[in-house]
Amino acid sequence: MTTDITRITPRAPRLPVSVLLAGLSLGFYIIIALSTGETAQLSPSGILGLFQRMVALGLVAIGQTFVILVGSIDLSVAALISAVAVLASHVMQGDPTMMLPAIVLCLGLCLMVGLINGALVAYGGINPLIATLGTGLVIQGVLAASFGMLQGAVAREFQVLAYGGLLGVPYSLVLLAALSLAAAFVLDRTLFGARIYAVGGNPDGARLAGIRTEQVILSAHVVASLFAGASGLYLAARLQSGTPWIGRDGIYDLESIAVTVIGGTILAGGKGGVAGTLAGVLLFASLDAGFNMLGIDAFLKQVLRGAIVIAAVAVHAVRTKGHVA
Amino acid sequence: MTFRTLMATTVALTFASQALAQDFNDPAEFKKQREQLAMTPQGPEGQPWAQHLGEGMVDTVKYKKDGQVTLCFSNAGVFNPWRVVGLNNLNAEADLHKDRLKELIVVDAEGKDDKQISDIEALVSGGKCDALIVSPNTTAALTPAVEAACDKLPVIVFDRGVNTSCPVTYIHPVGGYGFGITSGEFIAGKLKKGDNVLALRIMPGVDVLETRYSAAKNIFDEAGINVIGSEFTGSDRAKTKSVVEDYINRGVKIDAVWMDAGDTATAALEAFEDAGLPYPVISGEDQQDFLRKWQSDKLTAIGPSYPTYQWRTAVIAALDVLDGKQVPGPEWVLPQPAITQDVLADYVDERMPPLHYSLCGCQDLPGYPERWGGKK
Amino acid sequence: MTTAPQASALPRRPARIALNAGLVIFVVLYAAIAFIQPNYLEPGLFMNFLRRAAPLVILACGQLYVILTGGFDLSMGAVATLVVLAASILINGDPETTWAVIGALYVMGIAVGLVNGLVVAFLKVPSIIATLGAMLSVNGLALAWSGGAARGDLPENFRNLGRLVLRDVPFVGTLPLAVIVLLGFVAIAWWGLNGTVYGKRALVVGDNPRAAELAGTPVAATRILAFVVSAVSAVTAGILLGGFSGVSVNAGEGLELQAIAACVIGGAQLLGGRGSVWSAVFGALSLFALFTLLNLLGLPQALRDSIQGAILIAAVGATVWRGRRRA
Amino acid sequence: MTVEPALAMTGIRKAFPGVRALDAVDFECLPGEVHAICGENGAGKSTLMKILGGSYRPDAGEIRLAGRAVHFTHPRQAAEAGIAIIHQELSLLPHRTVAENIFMGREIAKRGMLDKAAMRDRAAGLLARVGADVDPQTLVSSLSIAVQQLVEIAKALLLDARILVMDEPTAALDERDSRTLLNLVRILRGEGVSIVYISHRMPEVTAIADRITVLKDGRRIWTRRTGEAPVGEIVRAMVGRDLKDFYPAPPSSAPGPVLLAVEEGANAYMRDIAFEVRTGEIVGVAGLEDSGKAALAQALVGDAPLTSGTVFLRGQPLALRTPRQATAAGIGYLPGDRKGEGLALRQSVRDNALLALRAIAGLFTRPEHGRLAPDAIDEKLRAMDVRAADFGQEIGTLSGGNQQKAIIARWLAQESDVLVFVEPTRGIDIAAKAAIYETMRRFADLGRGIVVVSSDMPELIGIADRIVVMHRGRMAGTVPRGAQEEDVMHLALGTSGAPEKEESP
Repeated sequence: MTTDITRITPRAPRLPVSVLLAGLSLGFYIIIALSTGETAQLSPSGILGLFQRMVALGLVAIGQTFVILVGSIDLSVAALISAVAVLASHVMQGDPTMMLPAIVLCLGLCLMVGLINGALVAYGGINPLIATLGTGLVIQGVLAASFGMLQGAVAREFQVLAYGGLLGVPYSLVLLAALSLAAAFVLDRTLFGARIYAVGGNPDGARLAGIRTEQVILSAHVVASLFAGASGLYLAARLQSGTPWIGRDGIYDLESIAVTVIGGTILAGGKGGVAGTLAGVLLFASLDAGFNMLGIDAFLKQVLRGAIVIAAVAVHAVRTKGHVA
Repeated sequence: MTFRTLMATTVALTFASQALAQDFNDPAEFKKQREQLAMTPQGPEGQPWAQHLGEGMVDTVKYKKDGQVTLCFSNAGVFNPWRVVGLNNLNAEADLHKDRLKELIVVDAEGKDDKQISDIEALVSGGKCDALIVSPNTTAALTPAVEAACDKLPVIVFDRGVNTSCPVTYIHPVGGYGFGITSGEFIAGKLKKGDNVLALRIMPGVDVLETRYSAAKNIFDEAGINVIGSEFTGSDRAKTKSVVEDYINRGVKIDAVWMDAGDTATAALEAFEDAGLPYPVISGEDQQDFLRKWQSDKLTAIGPSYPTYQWRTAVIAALDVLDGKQVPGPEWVLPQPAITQDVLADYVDERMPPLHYSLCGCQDLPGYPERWGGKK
Repeated sequence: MTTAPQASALPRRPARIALNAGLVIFVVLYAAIAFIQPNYLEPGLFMNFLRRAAPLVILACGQLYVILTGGFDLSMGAVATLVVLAASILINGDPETTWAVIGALYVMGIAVGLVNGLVVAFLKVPSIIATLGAMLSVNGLALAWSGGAARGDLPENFRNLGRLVLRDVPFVGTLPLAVIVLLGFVAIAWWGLNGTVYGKRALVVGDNPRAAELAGTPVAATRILAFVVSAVSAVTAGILLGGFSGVSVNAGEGLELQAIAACVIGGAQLLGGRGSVWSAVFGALSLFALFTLLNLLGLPQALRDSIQGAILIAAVGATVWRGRRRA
Repeated sequence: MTVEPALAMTGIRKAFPGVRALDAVDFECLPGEVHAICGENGAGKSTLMKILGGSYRPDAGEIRLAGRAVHFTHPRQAAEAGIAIIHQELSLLPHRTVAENIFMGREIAKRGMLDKAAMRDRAAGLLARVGADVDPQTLVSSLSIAVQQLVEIAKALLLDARILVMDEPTAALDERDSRTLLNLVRILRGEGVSIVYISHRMPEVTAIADRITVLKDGRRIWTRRTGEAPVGEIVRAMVGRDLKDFYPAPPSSAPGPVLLAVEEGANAYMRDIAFEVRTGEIVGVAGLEDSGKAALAQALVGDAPLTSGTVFLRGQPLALRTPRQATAAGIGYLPGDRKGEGLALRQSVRDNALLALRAIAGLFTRPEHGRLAPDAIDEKLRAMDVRAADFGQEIGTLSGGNQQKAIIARWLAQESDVLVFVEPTRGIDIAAKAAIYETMRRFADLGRGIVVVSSDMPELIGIADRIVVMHRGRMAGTVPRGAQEEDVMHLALGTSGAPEKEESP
């Protein structure tokens, strides 16, 4: 909303937010580990453990990045994660032959939720906060009501996703890395990515440029839901069986938004990317691990985390010209 | 659109559902716990946290370790008052063993399974721990992490179990059926056939709570007592009170209130007070506020418990294991007493905060009562 | 639109439409309640309904101030929790201290509101993030202070604010003290928006902060004040909640989203520029009537969430649809 | 006619609820022709172009491109058919690069994969063609408005559009940049592109157009060759009457004492500012896009305050750090970007007019009493001749001219002594323009001081008693009433022969 016509902007080359944030997070982690004498946490397995803390939130947050970039938001991811985890464990019932059908069914559910969210936002014109809060509540309710009939556990073989690894690197990290790279590639190098930035940056302009903005918004919502689904599947593998509360207890909705914004993606859309988001996720993981090493009491931890969320966003938001609400 | 959402989701979720529901109504387990309630515990008199039911013991010589040791505790979280009291018990018990204990490392998973798994992995790979105590957030989820930890060091699990026998021992009181049996039988004994009972529960789908309800429900059904409603309160006092008010407003006579946890029992009773009705028969738990109200308003009540002293037992067990002593196992079943009219006066302690759990077994621990938020 | 004079011939009164939307939904829902259980038409039960809805209505009024200026306040539930816990710890059963402590609670609330406002106005952190951070921090603070469980007791005089019911009152029969507090708060909230220039400033700030600023409006102060009012409403609601049912660590859980939903159902527009006190009041009453109705219908608890979600979407969808038809 | 028109629209009708926006309008454009459309706001120009661009569907009528009938349901189809529209409001992505903007919606891609190198190269070529000296990798947010406009045109050229619609392309441009743009239009015409040119600036229209079509109230009045359409005729057709005295008569008396003065003013955008406005005086401020003329306006209203120097109001030093202080001191601002900075579009006409009064009033002032009463403000609105069915209706539904008048009423109500206008008539039709000039004059004659910052040179020359010309952040000189455009341009371009000591501000 800045329109000072004569603005002359001197642009000093700055480190990207993502690099800075990732550096700070790792620095924090290393300093805490050294100062508390927990040097074992700096061993490869300690560091892998740190990264492992990123997987669940990281997957959701990548999807959240897509919707925020396109100028929308998704509050239904937490409920969807629970739904997917429950559905996966229910369909598998420990039977490895049901792995594929379960995955397909889960992703089908995500596809449907994404389409509904996207349709409500893009075609229904409903404020995305309300639309996705609503669908989230619907999913949560149906899930809790039918959970009695939806017990089950994933197949042992499926848990390899969360516990197995290749040359010491967990598959889950490989998955996160691969999906991150894929997401970054999509945003940076593909037509779809370019359209997302266009629609988020200037919806009217994008429409006039011939972009079918509704389709792009819809697709972004589908991507977000699918990533939430990936996170749900990962959690199902890690937790063996899903409960209707894992998404809510993990606060994946608000936390995924927080890390995305911390990573420099602006809520208005059109600016940001996956790298920043992952750096934000790394910050949260480092805080978790660091606070553990420091033995900070759970409640105080929450106080600090709240303050850090604000501070981390303030660092780049404070330069914003104009108004923010 | 939204109607379709709902329908579609329901359909998708129930699709392929062969209704293989997890069974919270296991007659064998019900029977076993009923027997355990009647057993005489073994072990030191007057110290229920050190007692056990049944015979089994496990040998722990291979874990013996001399000198000062470090205990690590992966806590599911402190998201309710029960766990707050319990954590205080655990810390206080650790303080009793300063000569043997170098350090007690506590990490809190904030109620997140995923975080607790990472926490356990980090504790194990950190290499500082001589023994690991785990209070799992959920049973199935923590199983692989606990299994992995068992390979490296002795593990003691309490409260919720894990689906593996690898821990040295699993400490728990009699259990959910026991809780439901105690409270259900008391209410059934006070009511006539055809009387109404309102069941107030915290949330659905949680194993330790579902079993309490199923046990009580069985007993009510047997006794011909109507369960006029089973409502979830989310441990929220305002919601509890509102739910009860709604039932009162419907004009149905409520003869008894059964609760699967007592933390909002006084809120439920207030609804009767505000409506100018006599108190119903009620089953609560061992919280101070409930006990005080029971005492002052002469309620017909019972306080079954899921004792918090098991948090003490975890530390005792861990140190015994590192001493190479035999410990009860593979399950260490603690007695699960209930507070009845006869013993009520022994448990009321005006110094303690309202949601203090009286069966904490903590009166003799260092720092009592301030450590538990009580007044001197 | 190219032809302004003709188009302008259509009268447009968005404020009145908003009022009607909330009121109509409420009347319909309450009628449904009364149909299922006719004694809800008695003054006593209606008063009881109002008493229980009071915290949500008050929160919605506070939230509305922030919504008008274009923001959100996610911290109000945490503030309510803090209030309940702090009251029990500070008063600790001593009725003498009640009023002094209530004063202190308002000071605490105002401090939280100020911090929220300052962070949004000067650090330029979007309010959804700023108040999310505040929510975490305040909740953590409340729990850390109380040790994670209720401590201390609330004396009778504090409890009365949410619990006492005056009997034998002319016309209405019974009159809960909480309803008097509710009416007082709504009156003040109405006065703030309609009896001072603040309301119009808030609307303009929500609509176009830049234009407001260039015309001399103190934009930052308007924003900050909105967060303060919101926090004050949270304190008031917290006091009533504590009074109604006593101390608990989850007294305020989830109330922030309910308050936002209430405003939206009542016709206030998210991101600012549109809405009135009546959107908040009737939106909140509608939402609460919905909860009550679902309770009476005896639906599985869990499905009530679903229906709430569906209604939320439908309410906003209806507004959008109406807007499109007009355009 | 022997040549097949590149574009032929016949019998186009379009109605909105309660409004007949277009009534059987015919329009055509030959290859290599610049065809201007003139008309007041609300005449139907934008609707016609939105139909051409595929944003609206016509109720009746036919569109033929080079003889082939087309039906568009989405802007994309129009674009694919070779129609490019450069909109009045820029549709760029500030956080993306120039290349990414040029290719927005038509990225070069193979199976969904972008070919960034190819896009960079082509972007560079297009930028060179429109005469913009920028790296395709630059972020758009760092470009000036003028360059952004060129990027918009490059976007249009990308399509190899056969029909190019330019809607007020020079609205945000200063004289120099406008000339560059007009040259570009001529080049494109030479390449056989059909150009539909919409502008309120008559000199521009007559200079560039081959033919002119006038629309009024949704109907076509006439289409003529430019040579057969003198400006007076065009204006009469647009307005429906003669507009002889387009600019008000100069004041009869000399200006009074100094009202507002700046001494040694400087900030990041300008320096050495010595500026004054007297009572009864209209001071114009001219300059190129980045000359600091807008910064001067922003400084006068406290939006981008001076970092050094002093401001005096009636001889008293004045703290002027925020717009609020300016409002309180009686300095009113009418920003050039009305929608972005001037109006709260979802509030009523009345609320917008009351904005300043309410902003300055004490917090506990009762609204709807005294000066804040609806009657009081309605009177001011009527005095300004704001046309609305009901002052309670949303201001977003009014025309630009009425919106601008409502903003003037805002400052009238606040009893401001100094009014700072920026681009006061941008996007406002001719009749409303005249009314606004008239108001400015009347205000000045009532003893107020007016500052007008504008890129519209004839406007400044017509209305101002004195024009201050800015160049590179300094005041390059002042020209009196009656000066020629050339005099101003020389100062603005720094070619007036006046010694210039420093290279850059």
